[in-house]
Amino acid sequence: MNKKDQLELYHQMVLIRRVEERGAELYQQGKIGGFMHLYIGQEAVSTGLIAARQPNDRVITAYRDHGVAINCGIPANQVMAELLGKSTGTSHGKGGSMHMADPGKNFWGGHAIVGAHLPIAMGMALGDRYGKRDNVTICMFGDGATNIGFFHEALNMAKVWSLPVLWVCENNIYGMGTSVERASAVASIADKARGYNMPGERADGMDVMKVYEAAKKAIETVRSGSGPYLLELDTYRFRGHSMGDPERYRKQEEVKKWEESDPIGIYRKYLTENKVATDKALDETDSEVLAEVDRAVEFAETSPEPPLEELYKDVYAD
Amino acid sequence: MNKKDQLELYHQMVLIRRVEERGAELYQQGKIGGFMHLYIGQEAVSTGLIAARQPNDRVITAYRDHGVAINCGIPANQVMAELLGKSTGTSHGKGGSMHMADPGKNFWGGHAIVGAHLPIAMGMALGDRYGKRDNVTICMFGDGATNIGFFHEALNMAKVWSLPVLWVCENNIYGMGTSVERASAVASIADKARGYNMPGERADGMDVMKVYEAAKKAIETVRSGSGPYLLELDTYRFRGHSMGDPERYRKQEEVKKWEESDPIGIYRKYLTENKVATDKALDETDSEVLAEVDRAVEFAETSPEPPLEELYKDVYAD
Amino acid sequence: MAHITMREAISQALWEEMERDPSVFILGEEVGVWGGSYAVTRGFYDHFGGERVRDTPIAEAGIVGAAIGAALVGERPVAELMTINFAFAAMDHIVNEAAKLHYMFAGQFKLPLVIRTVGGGGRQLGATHSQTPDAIFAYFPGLKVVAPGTPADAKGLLKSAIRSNDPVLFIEHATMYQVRGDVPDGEFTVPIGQSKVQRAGQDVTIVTYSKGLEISMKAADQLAQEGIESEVVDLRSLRPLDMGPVLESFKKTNRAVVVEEGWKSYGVGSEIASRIYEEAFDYVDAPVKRVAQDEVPLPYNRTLEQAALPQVEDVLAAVREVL
Amino acid sequence: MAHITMREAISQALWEEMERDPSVFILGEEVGVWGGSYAVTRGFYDHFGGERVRDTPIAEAGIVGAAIGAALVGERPVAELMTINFAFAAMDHIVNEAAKLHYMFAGQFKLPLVIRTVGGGGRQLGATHSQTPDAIFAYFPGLKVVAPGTPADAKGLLKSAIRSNDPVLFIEHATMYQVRGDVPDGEFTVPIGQSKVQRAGQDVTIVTYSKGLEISMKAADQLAQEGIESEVVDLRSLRPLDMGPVLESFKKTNRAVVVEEGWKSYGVGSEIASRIYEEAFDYVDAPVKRVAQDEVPLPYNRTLEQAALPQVEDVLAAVREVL
Ligand SMILES: Cc1ncc(C[n+]2csc(CCOP(=O)(O)OP(=O)(O)O)c2C)c(N)n1
Ligand SMILES: Cc1ncc(C[n+]2csc(CCOP(=O)(O)OP(=O)(O)O)c2C)c(N)n1
Ligand SMILES: [Mg+2]
Ligand SMILES: [Mg+2]
Repeated sequence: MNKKDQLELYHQMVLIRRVEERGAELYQQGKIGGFMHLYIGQEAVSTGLIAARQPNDRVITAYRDHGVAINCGIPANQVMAELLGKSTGTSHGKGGSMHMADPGKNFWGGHAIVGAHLPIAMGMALGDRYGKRDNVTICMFGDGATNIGFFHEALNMAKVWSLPVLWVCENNIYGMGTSVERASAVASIADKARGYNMPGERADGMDVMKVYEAAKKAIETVRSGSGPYLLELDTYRFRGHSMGDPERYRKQEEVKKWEESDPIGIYRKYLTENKVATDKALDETDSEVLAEVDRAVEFAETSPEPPLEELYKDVYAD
Repeated sequence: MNKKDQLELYHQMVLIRRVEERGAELYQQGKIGGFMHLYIGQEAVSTGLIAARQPNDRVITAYRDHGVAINCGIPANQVMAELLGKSTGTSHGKGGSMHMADPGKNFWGGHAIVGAHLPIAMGMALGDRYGKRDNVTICMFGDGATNIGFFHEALNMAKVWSLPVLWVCENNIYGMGTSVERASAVASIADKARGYNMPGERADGMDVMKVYEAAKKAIETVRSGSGPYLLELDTYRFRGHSMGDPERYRKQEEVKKWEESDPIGIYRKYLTENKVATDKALDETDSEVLAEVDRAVEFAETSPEPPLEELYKDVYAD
Repeated sequence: MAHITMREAISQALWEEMERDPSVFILGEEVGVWGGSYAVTRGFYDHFGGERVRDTPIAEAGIVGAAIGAALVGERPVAELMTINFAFAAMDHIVNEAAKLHYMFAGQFKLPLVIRTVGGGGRQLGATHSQTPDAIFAYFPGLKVVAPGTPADAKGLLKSAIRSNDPVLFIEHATMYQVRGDVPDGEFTVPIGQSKVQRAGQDVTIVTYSKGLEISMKAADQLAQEGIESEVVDLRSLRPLDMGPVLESFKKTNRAVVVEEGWKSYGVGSEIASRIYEEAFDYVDAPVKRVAQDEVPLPYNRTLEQAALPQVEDVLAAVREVL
Repeated sequence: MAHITMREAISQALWEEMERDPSVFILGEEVGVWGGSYAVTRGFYDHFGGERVRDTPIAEAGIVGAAIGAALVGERPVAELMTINFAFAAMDHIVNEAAKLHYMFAGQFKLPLVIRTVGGGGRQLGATHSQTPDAIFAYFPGLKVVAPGTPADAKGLLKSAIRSNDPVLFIEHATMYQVRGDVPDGEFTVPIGQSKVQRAGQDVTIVTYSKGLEISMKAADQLAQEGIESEVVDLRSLRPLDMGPVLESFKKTNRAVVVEEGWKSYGVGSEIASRIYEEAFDYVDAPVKRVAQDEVPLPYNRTLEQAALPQVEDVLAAVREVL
């Protein structure tokens, strides 16, 4: 990856972090409602993953979708506007935090029913194969989602039909407050690939470059026509499951320990050590991002509420 | 196993065969309605399996349940009466072919929604463990049932909670008309156990003694407290999926080939070769069974229809 | 115009749409090699091949999810759920995904998909396999629910469903595949969301759909012999629900009976009756009667099952009550 | 008698039943260590331990299936489905298994299980997380569906549900956990299947339940200031449905408004209205009005969401219309 692209990844990661930090504040101020699941701590996963896709590759994920939206190229303005429920948001304020999307950027949402988007992702790959399009569908989901039946049906069918899907599990150790070992029969999600006779790989999800490499390999393997592939990325969310999580299920020491491998810190170190950028240059990016986020908040706050007609619009396409 | 018990197994297998042959005739005559799935060809599976259980072990299966009902000790009379929808049937004529049961004999049905009884079996084991009862739940299902989400949720939870369940897959190669290789990502169902980190064994389901041995080992392993266990038994149904199956999906040669390993023929050979019984003795059993089936049909035909009150009975327990 | 069965009419619609539009494909359990468990797609696999007539594993959520995904990327899948009883295993994908994605993302996603399924009792299949829960699917905005009562409507409505850009649940009835009727050859569509008067009359309005139509028409014939002329209105679509022809008829007859095969409480009859009172209150001369299934799980025994299902006699009795 | 919240009342019922009967245990997502996503089981895990307050994987069909199985072998499981929107992922087990096993096997199986879940909109959770589909569950014979509107009823009905030998779907409302009311201490049960007059009046009958009760009581207060006395009848159970108090009230007021949070078509109001006409036709002075949710998937935006949900003003308007 060239320097420019590497710096762009840094920009994206910091942007995700700051957008969500501001989002958290706005939530506390009551300007954002509903459920909001922060991606803070997991930025390297979608950033490295999506950097490895071709523009025609489709991305679909769960409700923890702000980062994915930004990595797919949705402007912070639209993300922030959707969080505030404004008509300028990705979903005109009708979707909210959990339901951002932009098919034009090949980002297919933002889905809030755990695991339900896996069969849909499988179907997207089936449709593309049927329509003779040679793109790959990248489906992201959490560790907890691998225990629901939807996961099983989707992975089995994807393999039986040898569909071009990359299954990406973000293993952040918990499904809400239930740890992987308390919810899953196998400790490593990648091992579940065995039951579907598909490759199952595991990589460090806190190091964006490692994610990128693992994703590149996986995506190209899938594109080559060898069928579906399961990639597990080890990561951790620094914040609660969603806003207002009492966090009784984990110790602060554990959080502290993981915060030492902050994906932004790791990447920044990588960039400076490899002379891709100076601290000064990265500091500049940081402040540019702050300004970008200020503009996004400004944009969102001043954007109009959706008109009442919007309530009755788009129930049906015809 | 002593001679007496071995002969009893022969008796059960022949009884299942003849009960179903007569059932098929009565179906043609319009005396039996709905769906009827014959077990003919698979008799060795439930016969050997259930012979290996303790009386307090629970058995639950799918709609292909006549054989299982008989092996669990339900008299041919009641089975035939249920097929004819009579008040003397196991379910007073309200369940029919697919819904026979007798909790008193630890036979928990007869379930017609593919795979739906797997989570229920898991729950029975959970309940027994919770109630400090040391029995094992034996859950039978077909190869096709392993592709539905229910299978995944049940096996995962059974392992996470280390429940005493023996999962028994009757692999008769087809789910209706769809072969295992066209429906399952893995060729051997036993391999699916890997995704749940549970033992997965495979045995010959046409040889009742082999089934018995495999089942004994499996049931005792489960009883020993080591958690769930998946046992795959290779078998074949000689008849269609249910009455009136056009059978476009398989060649008659394939059926012929399998008929050469008729479980009753194999067992009869075993019994005579090992001097457990003479052909003459077995012929006597055969004719006793014919008489038993005649009595069952007589019983069923002369039994009363359920009264109209039965229609409104048992919607609720209180 | 050919006189064909409901099964032939449905097959014809599928076949013609697949010939017309290459983005249309079928997927479901036993739709291919087997030819469809109700033989609706017999011959399709040989003609269109396995990619367009795709046999699936037994995984209802997977099937509907696959259809949703394929529709999102521009194809026009027609998923078959062997029976509506198995649709419960795909409930989330039908009511939470298919019915909501277009709205929730402000119209960015289109879901041109059809879920063909088969409902109904009367075949001694027992409680889990004999349901007619059409009303509970019609409950969800975002989903279109269609249930034809004649071969012509089956063909015309299925073609419209396949061409629609919205998710459509197309409910056939297990005991009506042999029903015959005149069906226009080739291009012929019936718009979704339009009720239709299937028999004209001025004494009483019978509102019904699907299997209920068969029963109602028989009842109407018998009543005619007694000089009672029933107007039979076939809803055809449960969502969108077209009350126009129902109200028009009711304002003429001032009496109505609603006939459905499903359970009475929280059913179609409840909705129709409520609307009639709301929208034609001044025309009401007698309470609207609901003819429906007894509220018990359907038993296997034929006599009991038939006793629980609505029969022609029940319609006759209801009509006599409202007159 | 203590003045406590709905949340406390529900916790109290669970706690007391678990202390009373060792066969009662809880299972569900986040019911243990987390303390319940709506904090209803906070403190239970420490007191009763992980075997009696069992955290599960995210697998709704597995959870309900587990409860059915445990009930079959004699225990009394109380399964929690985090929200009713996720019940669709367990639909088959709720309506095809739990609701039918007792009947289909002629009473050989008993299913003493409770499925506690949480419904309702108004929290900006978006279309898939804000539904009130109570009516579609009430559609199924064999299942009991309860949805309390006061803390006292919540406690009394939950205790009855846990002691019942039938499967009970117990629906709480996400925005009512803070509602306070007087609740008898200790042993106190409310029979399932009995509607109750929550406010006496003679001018109009407001039939409602759950969240609708809150709205209706507020409306009744305002109407009282204008001298209009509303009688508010709380259904409390949707199946079995007790029309007695509704009809009694209606025969006195001759006017009714049904208030529910769910969608209007094929909803609870349709059933209640139809029954009123069927069973009290001669007492009808005006069409029964249905106040319910606009028929759109609920949007995230607060203003739009509130516009779609039934409000006190809607009840006031409906009452004025029927008077
Ligand atoms: C079918 C379903 N069940 C339960 C929930 C509630 N829920 C939302 S997120 C979540 C945890 C998911 O954990 P995981 O898949 O690991 O994703 P993460 O939140 O860790 O990113 C649960 C239980 C839901 N949304 N859908
Ligand atoms: C959820 C569900 N989907 C579809 C069906 C229809 N169906 C009944 S049996 C069957 C095939 C099952 O095959 P398998 O599990 O291998 O059992 P076998 O019939 O071979 O014994 C199907 C698809 C059903 N009963 N339930
Ligand atoms: Mg997680
Ligand atoms: Mg099979």
